[in-house]
Amino acid sequence: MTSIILLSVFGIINLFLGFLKSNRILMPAVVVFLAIVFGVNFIDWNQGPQTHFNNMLVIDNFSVAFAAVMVLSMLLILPFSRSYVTDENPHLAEFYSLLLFSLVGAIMMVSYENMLMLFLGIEILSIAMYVLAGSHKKQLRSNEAALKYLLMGSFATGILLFGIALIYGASGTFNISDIASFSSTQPAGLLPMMEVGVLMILIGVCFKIGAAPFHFWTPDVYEGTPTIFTAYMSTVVKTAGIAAFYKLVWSVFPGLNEFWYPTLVAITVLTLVIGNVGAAVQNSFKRMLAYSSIAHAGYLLIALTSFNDRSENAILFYALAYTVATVAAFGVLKLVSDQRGEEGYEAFNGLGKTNPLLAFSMTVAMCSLASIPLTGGFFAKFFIFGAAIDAGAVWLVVVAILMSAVSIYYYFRVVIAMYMRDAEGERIAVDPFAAFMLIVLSIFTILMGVAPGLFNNLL
Amino acid sequence: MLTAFLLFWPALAGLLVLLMRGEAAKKVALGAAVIEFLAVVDAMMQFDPNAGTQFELNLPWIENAGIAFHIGMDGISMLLVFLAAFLVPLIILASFKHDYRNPGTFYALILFMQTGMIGSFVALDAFVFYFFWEVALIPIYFIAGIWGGERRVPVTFKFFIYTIFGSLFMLVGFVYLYFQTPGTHTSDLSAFYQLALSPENQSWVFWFIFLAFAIKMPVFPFHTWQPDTYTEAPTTGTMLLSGIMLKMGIYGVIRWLLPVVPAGVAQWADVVLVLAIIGIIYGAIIAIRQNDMKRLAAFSSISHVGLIAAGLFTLNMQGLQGAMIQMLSHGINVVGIFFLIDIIFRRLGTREIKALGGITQYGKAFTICFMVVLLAMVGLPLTNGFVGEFLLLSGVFQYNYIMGGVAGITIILGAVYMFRMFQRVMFGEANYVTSKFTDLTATEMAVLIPIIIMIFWIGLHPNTFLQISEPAVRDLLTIIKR
Amino acid sequence: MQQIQVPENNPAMALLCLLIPLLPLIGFVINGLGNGKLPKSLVSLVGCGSVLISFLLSIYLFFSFESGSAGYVTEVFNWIQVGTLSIPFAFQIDQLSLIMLLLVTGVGFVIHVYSAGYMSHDPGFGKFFAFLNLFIFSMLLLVMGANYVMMFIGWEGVGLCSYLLIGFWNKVTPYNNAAKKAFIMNRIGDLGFLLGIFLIFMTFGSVGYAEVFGKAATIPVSSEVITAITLLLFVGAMGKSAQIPLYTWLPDAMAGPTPVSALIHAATMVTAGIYMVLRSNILYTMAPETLEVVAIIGLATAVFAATIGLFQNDIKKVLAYSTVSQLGYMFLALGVMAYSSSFFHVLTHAFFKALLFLGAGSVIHAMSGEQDMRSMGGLRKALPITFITMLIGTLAISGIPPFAGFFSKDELLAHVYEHNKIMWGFGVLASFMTSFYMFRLMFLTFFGSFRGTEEQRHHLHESPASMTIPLIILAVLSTIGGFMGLPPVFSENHTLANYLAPLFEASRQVNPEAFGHHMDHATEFMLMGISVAVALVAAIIAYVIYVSKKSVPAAEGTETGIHKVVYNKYYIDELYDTIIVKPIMSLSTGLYRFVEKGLIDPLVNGFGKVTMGGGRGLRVLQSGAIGSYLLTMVVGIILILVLNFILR
Amino acid sequence: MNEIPEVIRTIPLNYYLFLSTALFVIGVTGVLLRRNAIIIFMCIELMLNAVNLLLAAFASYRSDPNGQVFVFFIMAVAAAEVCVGLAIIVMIYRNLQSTDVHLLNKLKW
Repeated sequence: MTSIILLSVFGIINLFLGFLKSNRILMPAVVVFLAIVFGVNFIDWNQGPQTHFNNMLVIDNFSVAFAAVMVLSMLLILPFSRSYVTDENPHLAEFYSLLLFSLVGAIMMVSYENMLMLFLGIEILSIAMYVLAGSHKKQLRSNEAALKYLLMGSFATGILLFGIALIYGASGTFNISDIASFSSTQPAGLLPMMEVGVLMILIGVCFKIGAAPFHFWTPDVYEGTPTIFTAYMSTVVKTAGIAAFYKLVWSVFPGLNEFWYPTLVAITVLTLVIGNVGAAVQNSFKRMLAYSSIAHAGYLLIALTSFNDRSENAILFYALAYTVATVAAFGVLKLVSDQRGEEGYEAFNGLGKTNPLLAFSMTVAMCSLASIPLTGGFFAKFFIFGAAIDAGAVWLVVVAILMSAVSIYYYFRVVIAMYMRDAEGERIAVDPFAAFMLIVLSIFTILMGVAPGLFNNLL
Repeated sequence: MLTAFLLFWPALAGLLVLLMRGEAAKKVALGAAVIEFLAVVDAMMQFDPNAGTQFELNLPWIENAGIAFHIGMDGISMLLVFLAAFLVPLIILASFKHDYRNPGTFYALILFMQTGMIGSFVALDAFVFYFFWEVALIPIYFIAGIWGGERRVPVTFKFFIYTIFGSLFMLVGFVYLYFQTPGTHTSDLSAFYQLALSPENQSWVFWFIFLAFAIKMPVFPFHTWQPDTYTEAPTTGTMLLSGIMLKMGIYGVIRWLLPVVPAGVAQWADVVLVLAIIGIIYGAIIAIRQNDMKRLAAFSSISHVGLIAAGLFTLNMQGLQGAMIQMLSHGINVVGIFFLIDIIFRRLGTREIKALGGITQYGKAFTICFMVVLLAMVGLPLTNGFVGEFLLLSGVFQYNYIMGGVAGITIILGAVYMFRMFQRVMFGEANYVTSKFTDLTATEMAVLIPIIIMIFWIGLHPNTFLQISEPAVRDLLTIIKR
Repeated sequence: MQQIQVPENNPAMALLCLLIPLLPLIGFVINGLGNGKLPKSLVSLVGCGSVLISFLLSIYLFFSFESGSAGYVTEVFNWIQVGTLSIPFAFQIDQLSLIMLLLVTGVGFVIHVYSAGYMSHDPGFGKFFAFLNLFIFSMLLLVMGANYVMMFIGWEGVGLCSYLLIGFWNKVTPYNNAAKKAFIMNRIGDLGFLLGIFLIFMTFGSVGYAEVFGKAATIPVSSEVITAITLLLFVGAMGKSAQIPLYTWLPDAMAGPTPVSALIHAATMVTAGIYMVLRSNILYTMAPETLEVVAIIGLATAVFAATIGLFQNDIKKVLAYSTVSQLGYMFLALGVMAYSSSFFHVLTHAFFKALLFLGAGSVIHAMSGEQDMRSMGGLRKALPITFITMLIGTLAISGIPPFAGFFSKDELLAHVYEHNKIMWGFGVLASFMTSFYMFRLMFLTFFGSFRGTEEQRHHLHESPASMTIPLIILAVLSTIGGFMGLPPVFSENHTLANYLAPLFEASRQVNPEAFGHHMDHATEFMLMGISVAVALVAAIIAYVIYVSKKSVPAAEGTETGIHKVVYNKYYIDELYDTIIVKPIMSLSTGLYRFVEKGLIDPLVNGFGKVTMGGGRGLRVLQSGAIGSYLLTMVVGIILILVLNFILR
Repeated sequence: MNEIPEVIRTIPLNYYLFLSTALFVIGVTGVLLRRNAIIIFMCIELMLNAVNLLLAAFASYRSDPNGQVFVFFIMAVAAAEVCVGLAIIVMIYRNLQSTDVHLLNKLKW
C-alpha cells in the first residue's frame, strides 16, 4: 500500500522537479524514488493479507512480489533512457511521472480485491501508456501507434466493462471474494449473464496481455512506440496483465474453471502459434520482440490453464526471467538503433566484434528468451511446463515446445547476425551506466539459470 | 569431489582461456585438457568396477523442487568420461595448425563444451543431465557457426534447432516422469528407475525421450542435419560432434531410456531396430558415391551409429557391451579419420575424392596412419573396430537372425566405401594437386600416435575397458528386466 | 569322442606357441617401420629369418608332439569377455594345426627366399617383406587359433594382406581394383563366417573348438541349426577359397607380384576354407545336406574353372584358374567326407602349385614382366632349371605317377567314386582339362620358337640362385610329397591319414561308413588307370596342337563363338557388374538424390517452410488497418460466444 | 436506499439489459464501420455509456450504491481517455491533415 502512495507522491514531486532548469537531475531522482519504493514495498512481505480502501485492495505476498518485479523492471529500464535526458527535451519530467503513475496502476492490477480497482488499475496504466506511445510527437509512426493503442485499448475496456457490468448484474457485487462465493453457490449452473460476463472479462484481459486473437495492436504499437516505452510495455504491462489474469482465474472465478477452460486453452494455443510463427517472419528485430511478447503471453497462459498451486510461482519466475531478458534485449536494441538508425536484424551485424559486451548480453538475453539452459528462461519454461504437465496437459506442452523450437529460429537470427556476419557499422558508444546495467542483467539472467532455487518458491 | 573437479575444471580453465589471445590460448587450453585427462586416468585407477556408482556428489540445487546436483560415475560413465578426456586434448592439438580468429574464444568454447559433455555423462539427476545436455550444445553451435565453412550459418542453424527440438521433447518426458515420482517429487535417477508406469504411458514417454537421443546420434531418419553439419563445421567442431557429442545420445539411451521405460522399450524395440538397421545400410550405401571426404565420413558415421543403436535395443550383454566399446572405438576412429581428411584438406586445399590420388607416394607415415585408421573403421580384427562390431552384431543376431544378417552387410559395404575412398585418394598416379603433399609433421604425429595406440589397445586387449563397464551394464540389464 | 586336453597352462609351451606367430609380426613391424631406410640385405634377413625361425620352432613343436594324442590348448590371455561370451586369445596345437604350421612356415620361408631374388629390383622391397611377414603372422593365427574368433582374426588378416599385396604396385589402377575386389568378395564370405560364429555361440554357448565340438555330438544329425551353421561357415569358405559364386577375385588377384600368387593365392591362404571345414569336420559330418552342397559347389567349381583355364593366354591366369579348379576338387572331397584325402591334396597342391607359380614367376622375371604366353616360346633352353622344375609341377598337377598330385588326386577321386559315380565322371573330366591346359602352358612357354621382342630375347636369363633353389626344393617336394599317403593297394599304412586320424575320430563315430575302405583293389587299379590315361591323352592332344601344329592362340578380340565366351570367362565379371555393382552404385546415387535430398531432408525443412508460410499468411491479417483489427477482434469475440453458448 | 422506487420496477430489468446491449452493439458497429478517428472514439464512448446504463439499472434494481459509484468512475476515466484521445487525434491531424484511420497503416505485418 505504501508503495502505491509513495509512487503517486514521487510522481508529483517529479513533475515539480521538471520546473528546474536541468533535466539531468531527473533520472537519478527517479532511480532513487524507485529504489525507495522497491525497498518499502517489502514492508508488507509476509505480513498476511492486508485490506485497504474499504476492502478494495488487498496487499499480500502475491501483490508484493509482482509489484517488486514491476518496480524492478522499471528500474532496469531507466538507464537506457539516457538519450532522452537532454536539456532540449521539454517533457522529460512528464514522461518519468507518467511512468511512475502507470506503475501505480500496475500495482493496483496485481492487488485488486474489487473489480473497480482492476478497472482503475488497467486504465491508469493504459492511459499513461497511450500518451507515452505517442511521445514522439513529430513521428508519424509514434502517432499511429498511439492512436491504434488508444482506439483498440478503449474498445477493449468497453468489452471488459460490459463484462464487469454483467457479472455485477448476476452477482450483485464487485468484490472478488463475494463473486467467488457467489459462483460457487450456484449448483444448478450459472446464469447465462454471468457466463457472458466472464467471457467478456476474459477477452478484455486477453487484449491487455496481447493474447490472440486480440493481439493485433501489439506488433504495431510496439514497433511505433519509442523503444524505451516498448520495453516498459512488454515487461511491466505484460506482467501486470498476467498477474491480474491469474487473480481472476484463481480467486475470482475458481469455480468456473471447467466452463472457460476450453476457451482459455484455445486462446493459449492460438497465442503460442501466432506469436511464434509471426515472429519467425519478421525482419525488424523490434517487431520480432513484439511478436515474441505475444508468444510469451502464450507460455504464461499455459500456466494459467493448469489451475494448480504451482502456477503462481511459475508465473512469477517466468515474469522475472522474461523481464530481465527482455529489458536487456530492448536495451541493446535501443543503443544499437540510436546509433545505427535501424531496427532490423542487419543493424546487429558484426556486433560481436565491435561491441563484445552488447553482443554477449544480447546473446544471454536471447538464450533466456529461447529457454536455453544456464539462463533464467530455461527454468522459467521448465516450471511452466511442470505446472502444465502436473495438471495433465501434456499435449498443450507439446504445442508449446514445437513453438519453442520455432522461437529458437528467430531469437538466434540476431545471434547469427552478431557473431557470424561481418561488421558493417562502427563501434557503438555505450555509456557506463547502461553498460553496467547490461552486465547486471546478464549476471542476473545467468544467476536465475544456475541457482533457480533462489527465486522459484517465493510465494 | 573428484567428479566435480573433472566436471568443472575445463570450464574454469575455459574462463581463463577466454581472456587470452593468440598462441597462448592454444597452449593453455591444451595444458588444461591434458590435466583433465590425467585426472581422469587417475580416477580410472581408483575406480572399482564392481562398486557401482562412485565419486558421488549430491548437493541440493533446487531443493524445494526435489532437484539435486547429483553427479557420480559408474563404469558406463567412466568409459565415456575417459573418451571425452582422451579426445579433447587430441582435438585441441589437431587444431594447432589452424589459425582461427579469436583463438581465446575458440578454445574456451571447446573447454566449455567438454564440461557440458562430461556433465551429461556423470549426471545422476534428470535435470542435471538435461542441463548439461543443452549446455554442451551452445559452444558447438558457435564453433560451427563462426569458424565453419561457407554454408555454415544455415547448416549449423538447422542443426541447432533440430537438436533443441528433440531435446525439448525429452524435457517434457522428464518433467512427466518427475511428476510420477512419489511424494514430494524428485528427479533423481534412482527414483526414475523405480517408477512403474503403465505400458501405455511408457509407450509415449519412450518416444518423447528417445526423439532427443535419436536426433543426437543420429538414427535414420532423423539424421539429415548431420552430413551437412559435419561437412560445414570446422574440423575441430566435426571431431567434437562426431567423436564425443554423438555419444551423448547413445549414453542417454543407456542411462535415461532403457531402464526408465522398459515396457516402452519392449514395445518399440523392433521399430527402433529396424530404423537403426535401415540407417546402417542406408548410410553405407550413400557413402559409397560421396565425393567430399568429410561427407563420406559423415555418412559412414550414420552407418556405424546405426549399428550401435541397434545393439542398444537388443538388451543383451553383448549388444550393450558392444555399444560401450564401440562408442569408445568410434570416437577414436572418427576423430582420426577427420583429422586425416583435414590434413589432406589443409595441404591440398580440397577434400574432393575426384581431385586426389597417389598421395601415398608423398607421405609414407601418412599412409600408414590412414591405413590403420581405415582398417579400424572397417572393423578388421585386432583393431578396436572389430571388437565393437563383433559384439554388436552378435547381440543383434541373438535378438533376431534376420536383423543380424542384414546389419552384418555393413561389414561388406563398409569395406566398399572405405576402400574405394582410400584407393582413389591414396593410390594411383599423383596429379599436380597431390604432388604438393608433404608427410606428417611432428605435431600431427603427436595426434595420430595416441589414436593408433588406442586402436590397437582396444583391439588387442578390450578387456581393459570392457571390464570397467561390465558390472554396470549387468546391473542395468537387471533393472531393465525387473 | 576326441578329447582335447586343456592342460594346466605350461608357460614355456605358451611362449613357444606365441613366438611362432610373433616372430613374423616382429619382422613386419621392423620392415614396416624401417621401410625405405633399412638396406635390402637386412630387410631380407629379417623377413626370411623370422619365418625361418618360426619354421624351425614349428618343426620342434611337431616332433615334440605325441602323434596319436589329442591336441592341447594354450591360452595367452583373455581377449574378450562379455557376459557368457568368452574369447580367449588361445592357440590349439594338434595334428591339423601342426601340419598347417609346417606348411605355412615352410612354404612361406621358401617363398620368402624366392622373393628376395624376385623383388630385388623393386623400390618397395621393404614394404613387400613387411606385408609377407604380416601375412605369415595372420595365417599362423588362422591355423593356430583355438576358437572360431581367433580363426576369424587370421581369416580377415590374410584377407588384408592379400589386399595389400595384390595392390602392391598401387600406382596402377586395375591392380588396385583387383585388390579391392578381392577384399570385398572376401568380406562377403566373411559375413557368412561371422554369422556362423554367432550361431555357434548361440547354440553351444562358446566359440572354442573344444567346447563346441564336445557339445556338437549331442545335437541330432541334420538338425536345422547345424545345417545353418555349416552353410554359413561354408559361405566364408567360398569367399576365401574362391568357390562359385565368389571365385572371380582370385584370377584378378594375379595382379600381385608372383611370389604373392604362389604363397597366398595358391599354397596357403586359399586353402583356409578347406582348413576351416576340416577343423569343423564334426559339424559337417552332422550336416549331410551341407556336405552335399559342398560337394556340388566344389565339383561345379572344379569343372567350370577348368574350362576357363583352357583358353587363357596369361600364364598366371591359367594357373589361377587351375587353382580355383583344384580348390574345387578339395571341396568335392570334403563333400564326400574324404577329409584326410582333401587335406592330402591341400598339401600336395601347395607344393606343386607354389612351384608352378614360382616357375611362372621365374619365366616372367626372365621375360621382363611379360605374362602373355603368346609372346613366349622355346624358353627351355634359356631357363633349364625353371623348365625342369615346372615340368615336374605339371606332371604332378596332371596326376602322372609317381608325382605328388597323382596320389592325392587319385585318392580323392576314389572317394568320390564311392560316393557318386556321376560326380566322379565330372571329376575325371576336370582332371582331363587340367592336364590339357597345364601341358598347353608348358608347350606354349617352353617349346617352339621364341615369339617375343628382340629386347626380351636379349634379356632372357636363368633366374638367380635365390629363386632357383626354392624351385628345386619345391620340385623335390612335388615329387616325393605323394608318398606320405600311399594308396591302400601299395601300402596299408597311409602315413598322413593315420596321423590325422584323431582329428576325425568324432566324425567317424557319427558316420562310420564314410571312413571305411570297401573298395577292392581291382576297382582301385581301374580308377588309377583311367586317371592316368586321361591325363596322358590330354597331354598328347596338347602336344599335337601346340607343338606339332605349332598353333598359337589367336590375338585379342578375334575369338569366336563358345571360344569367345570361355575366353571371356563366361562374362561372369560383366554379369556381376551388371546385377550387383552397378545397381548398388545407382542405388547410392539414387538414395542420396531422391531419398536423402528428395524426401527426408525436405520433410525436415518442410517444418520450417510451413512455419514461414504460416507466418506470411498471418501477415495478411496484420494489415495495419485498425478497422480490420477491430473486425477480427469482434469476429473472435463472436466466435467465442457462439462456441460457448450455441454450439455447446 | 432501502426501497427500490416503484417506477423503476415498472420497466423489467431485461429491457434495460436489451437496451444497453443494443447500445453497446451499435457502438461496436460504429467502431467497425466508421473511418474518422473522432467518430470511432465517439462510438467507443457510446459503448461505455451502454455499460453505464446497465450498471445504473442493476444498481437501482439491487438498491446497491456500488454500481452507481462504479458509473462515476467510468465517467471519470472516460473523460481522461477523451482528453488523451483527442490530444492524440489532434497530434495526428497536425501531421497528417486528416483523421481518417485508414491512412494510418504504416505499421503492419
